[in-house]
Amino acid sequence: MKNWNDTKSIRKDFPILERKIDGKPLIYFDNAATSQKPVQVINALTNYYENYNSNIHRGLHTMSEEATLAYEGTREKIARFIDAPSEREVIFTRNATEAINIVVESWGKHNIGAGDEIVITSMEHHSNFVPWQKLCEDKGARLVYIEIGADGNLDYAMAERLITNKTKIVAVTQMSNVMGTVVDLKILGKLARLNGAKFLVDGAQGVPHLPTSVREIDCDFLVFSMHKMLGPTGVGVLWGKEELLDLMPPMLYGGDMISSVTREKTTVNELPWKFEAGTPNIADVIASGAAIDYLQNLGMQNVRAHELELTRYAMDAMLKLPSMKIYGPQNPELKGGVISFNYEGIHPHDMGQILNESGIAIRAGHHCCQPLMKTLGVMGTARASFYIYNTIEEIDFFVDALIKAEKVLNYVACR
Amino acid sequence: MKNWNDTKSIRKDFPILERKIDGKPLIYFDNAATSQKPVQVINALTNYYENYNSNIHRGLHTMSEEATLAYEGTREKIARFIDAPSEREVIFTRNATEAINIVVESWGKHNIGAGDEIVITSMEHHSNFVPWQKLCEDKGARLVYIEIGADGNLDYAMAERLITNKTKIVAVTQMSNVMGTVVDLKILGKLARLNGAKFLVDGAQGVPHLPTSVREIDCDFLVFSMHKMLGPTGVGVLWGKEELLDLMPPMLYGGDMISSVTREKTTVNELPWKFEAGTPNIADVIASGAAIDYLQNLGMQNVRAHELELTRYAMDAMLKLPSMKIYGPQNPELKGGVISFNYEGIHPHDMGQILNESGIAIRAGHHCCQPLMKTLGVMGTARASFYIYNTIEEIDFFVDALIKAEKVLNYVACR
Amino acid sequence: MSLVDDLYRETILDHYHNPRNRGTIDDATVSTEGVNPLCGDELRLFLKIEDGVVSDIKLESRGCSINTASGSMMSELVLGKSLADAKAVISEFKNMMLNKGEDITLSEDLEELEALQGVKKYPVRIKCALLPWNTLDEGLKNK
Amino acid sequence: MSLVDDLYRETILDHYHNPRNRGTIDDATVSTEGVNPLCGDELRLFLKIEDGVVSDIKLESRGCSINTASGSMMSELVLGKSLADAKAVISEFKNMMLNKGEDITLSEDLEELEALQGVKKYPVRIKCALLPWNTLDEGLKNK
Ligand SMILES: Cc1ncc(COP(=O)(O)O)c(C=O)c1O
Ligand SMILES: Cc1ncc(COP(=O)(O)O)c(C=O)c1O
Repeated sequence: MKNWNDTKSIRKDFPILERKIDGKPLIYFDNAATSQKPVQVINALTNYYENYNSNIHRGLHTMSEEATLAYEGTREKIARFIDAPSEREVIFTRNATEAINIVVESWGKHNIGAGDEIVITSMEHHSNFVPWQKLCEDKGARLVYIEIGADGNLDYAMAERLITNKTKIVAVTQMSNVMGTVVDLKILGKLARLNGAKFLVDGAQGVPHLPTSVREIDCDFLVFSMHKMLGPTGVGVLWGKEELLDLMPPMLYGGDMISSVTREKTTVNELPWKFEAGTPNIADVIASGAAIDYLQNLGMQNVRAHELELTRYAMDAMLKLPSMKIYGPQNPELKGGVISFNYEGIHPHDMGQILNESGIAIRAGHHCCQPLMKTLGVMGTARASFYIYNTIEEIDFFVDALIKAEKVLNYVACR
Repeated sequence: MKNWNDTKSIRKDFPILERKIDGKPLIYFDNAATSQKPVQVINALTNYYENYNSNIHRGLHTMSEEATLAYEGTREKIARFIDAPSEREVIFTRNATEAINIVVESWGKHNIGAGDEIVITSMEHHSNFVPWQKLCEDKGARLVYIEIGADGNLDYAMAERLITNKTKIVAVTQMSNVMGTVVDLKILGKLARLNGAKFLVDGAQGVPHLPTSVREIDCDFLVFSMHKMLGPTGVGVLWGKEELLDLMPPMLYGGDMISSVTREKTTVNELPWKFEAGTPNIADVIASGAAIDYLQNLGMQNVRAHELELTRYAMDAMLKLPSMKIYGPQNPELKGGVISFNYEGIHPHDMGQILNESGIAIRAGHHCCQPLMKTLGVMGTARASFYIYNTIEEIDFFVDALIKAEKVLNYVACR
Repeated sequence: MSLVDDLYRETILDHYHNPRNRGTIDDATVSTEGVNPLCGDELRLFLKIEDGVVSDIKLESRGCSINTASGSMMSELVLGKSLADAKAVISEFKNMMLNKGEDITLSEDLEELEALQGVKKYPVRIKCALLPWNTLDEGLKNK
Repeated sequence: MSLVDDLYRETILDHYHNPRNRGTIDDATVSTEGVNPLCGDELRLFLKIEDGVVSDIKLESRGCSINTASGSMMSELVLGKSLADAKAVISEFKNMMLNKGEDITLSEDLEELEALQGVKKYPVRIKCALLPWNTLDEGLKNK
């Protein structure tokens, strides 16, 4: 049950929300860049380092066994969280970016050739764009873009035309990190399936904010980053279908990813460890388990509902301001809690800087989506993005600060 | 000034040393696998998450600037710690293993061809073995091994014969993680230089325990892992000479490693960021700075002196036991604080398990060095490894426990 | 429970100190090798299968107490058994070792194997106990 | 000090709202483009160099206040200067912005630029202030 009191008690779990910026209470609206962490996650880290820090997998001593159990325990939690058939399909990486690179390197290099096509959207994050662009360059393949329609939504009619039997993989974001646009993965997945293409979902923005089931989506790969969903920095996830991962060679070689090594021949370990070379980020993977527990407890439906409420309220209030432009779908139902905007005459840099004076943290710039900026015809945008601990009151304060921003820049003119 | 009181006060900084294993005080002798963390490092983590957690590099708000400064500050600390000419040469990875893979992928693939030779030693960790073995397989190059002599030391006369103008790179460990053997890097470096080969040093064991200067060693690449030197899990370092790194293409593509992206063309960022794709492990990099400070404060000469004292004492006591075999150099001056041993008739697994009953954590097995195990003619060894917080008393206790181990296994026979 | 009760019981130590059916078979009909990737322990297994019966079995290894004892017990239990019976023993044992819940009671003739049940408290050692059985399983594949 | 004192001083806002030398030069002898990789801001710079003198300069950009003001001030200061003098101005300005220590006093004719010194408190914005200057530097390379 989600209600106003919940948000208050949620806020108590996040020590950073006590922070003051130049004496003003922090309003953290930069959640699409990274989320804040609850005390449960921070405690999981300190508890690990204070009580059972140890290298894993081959240790016979008590702490090593405890650490191994906790590390592999997070894998099981994540498998359940995304509704994966098996935890053997869950691979820990540094971030979503590395996860995509593994697919490009270990699947793409062996399955994409000259003349093949890779379909993405025009709103991909650089992480789901540059690796594919590079692969296309190397292989003589073609990168094909599903564009955004006039309504700010993805153009699904165009998707239907572009996804053909030349398409080898469709790689799309679950939610735009710039405009919040939620992509209808079922449509794209079906088109991919119909044309014999693989289907990769960049869940860096989607998994933290929307209920996500790989079985429902029916995708082949899903990637995401724990730091955007209450977890620590340094942990990403690559989920892939077992039969695909089984055929893929490792990207990195070294300790832990082997099952036997001689001067003559090395045999690769089984899934998921064959993709985890060297000492993993043990502590942060374990703490990621606490992040998953936290979200699981709240319920992802409730997370979504809370963010929708905030987004609707914020868009209404913002659009009352003269010369306010909000990019992407104008209907909050079609987007996550990410609002990219420009205020006529105020460059996003200045907007970000001035809001910071009021303790409000937003992001300004290209948001690692330069191709999308070009499509939108802007240099950059200002972006406010919400999460479970944000409140309506914070949005009121934010909208007031927007109005004040104009005054600062027109300082001279106004005197 | 290093004295007995110092170790006592050092121990106070490590909360985990209060841990009891089955009611017995923990004796942590598994430091070659991973080290424990002082409260200063743990506090750096919680301080980050409680006060300024934020994504870095492009943020205009206060916390983003604070996080960026702290993250880049660790880079400068590390550059100073290994005496690197510039912090632009310090690249953050997940671990030492990934760092070696970057060299293999971004340098090796473009500089090693059929008939070329790569020289390593027979005591390399899988992480400095398997990637080169794979590269040789792919390129038709040859992996050449400097063997261990009868004295347990590296055979430098053999090195002189093996490093020739066919050699493209010499890649060796600074210190064996099995036997503690310290490698004379100056000799090997000179041989590499003389033959126009590059020189990579695997400092995963060396950097945490020995004073290390890349300028003195005169190497081209140095890799190490922060988790073995008081830092958190999830941070490795690749140091390389700027002129080499500048020529190397990135291994991973995505956000943060680019300077501009269009549909037509992507331009790669400058050093060091071109090798750091996606959101880095911000918190752990920042906490790694606290680990470096801690070691810097102690002084690496003092760290080495303390470990030498422990190692000498332990070897003397252990060798008094009948049927005790210690592998590698018998002179403690020639090795780090790592003692691999076998006790006649007791398999290392059983040894590790039985010592654990006394609260003693050692490691047993092949230590990710299967080729070396073959050379030594064993299935595995038991390994005790020391660090700054270990004491002579712990070693006394350990030696007593060794004697008791035999009794457990001969239980029936002894009745 | 102590380590001695869990892991180093009399039965296990007896088999460890006096492993049965150690050695090689020159005219083996099947020979397989097994490796424990975690520790590198290797095992060579020789079988003579005549008229669908395991008429001889020998093991060569330098493993730990658990590995050695487990292999020794196994060799006694499958020697002379039909292939079908041998496979049944394997699956009963594996089931016991991989079952995460309560202790399991084995059929009467396999009672001795229950001594290995204590190993389950030490997850890393489970692989030691399983190595001979997995190797045998491999050897009997397609038989 | 407040944001207004550091960043949005009168001089800066004046140049921001009324940027000097905005536009393009059709018969430019030099034209270069600059990008701020952190935010994507782009800048096009046109120069007419005659007899070793910057006889015309125009900028086209849609940058932030700092970027725009910095470019506008720069254009005024180098217009009519010899190449050598223009380069001296560039290096004096860059030196001021990249110096991490105390505030720096500029030569008298560059005094106005000191208004940008407050930007140094906002590391990310330094690149905004530098973009026009780096672009000019690029344009004058080998000249
Ligand atoms: C000599 C040596 N090299 C490389 C490594 C690999 O380090 P990591 O697992 O942190 O990548 C280790 C760690 O076990 C080591 O001891
Ligand atoms: C849609 C999208 N994809 C990928 C990424 C990359 O995530 P990371 O930087 O954690 O690798 C991000 C994060 O900014 C994102 O928003």
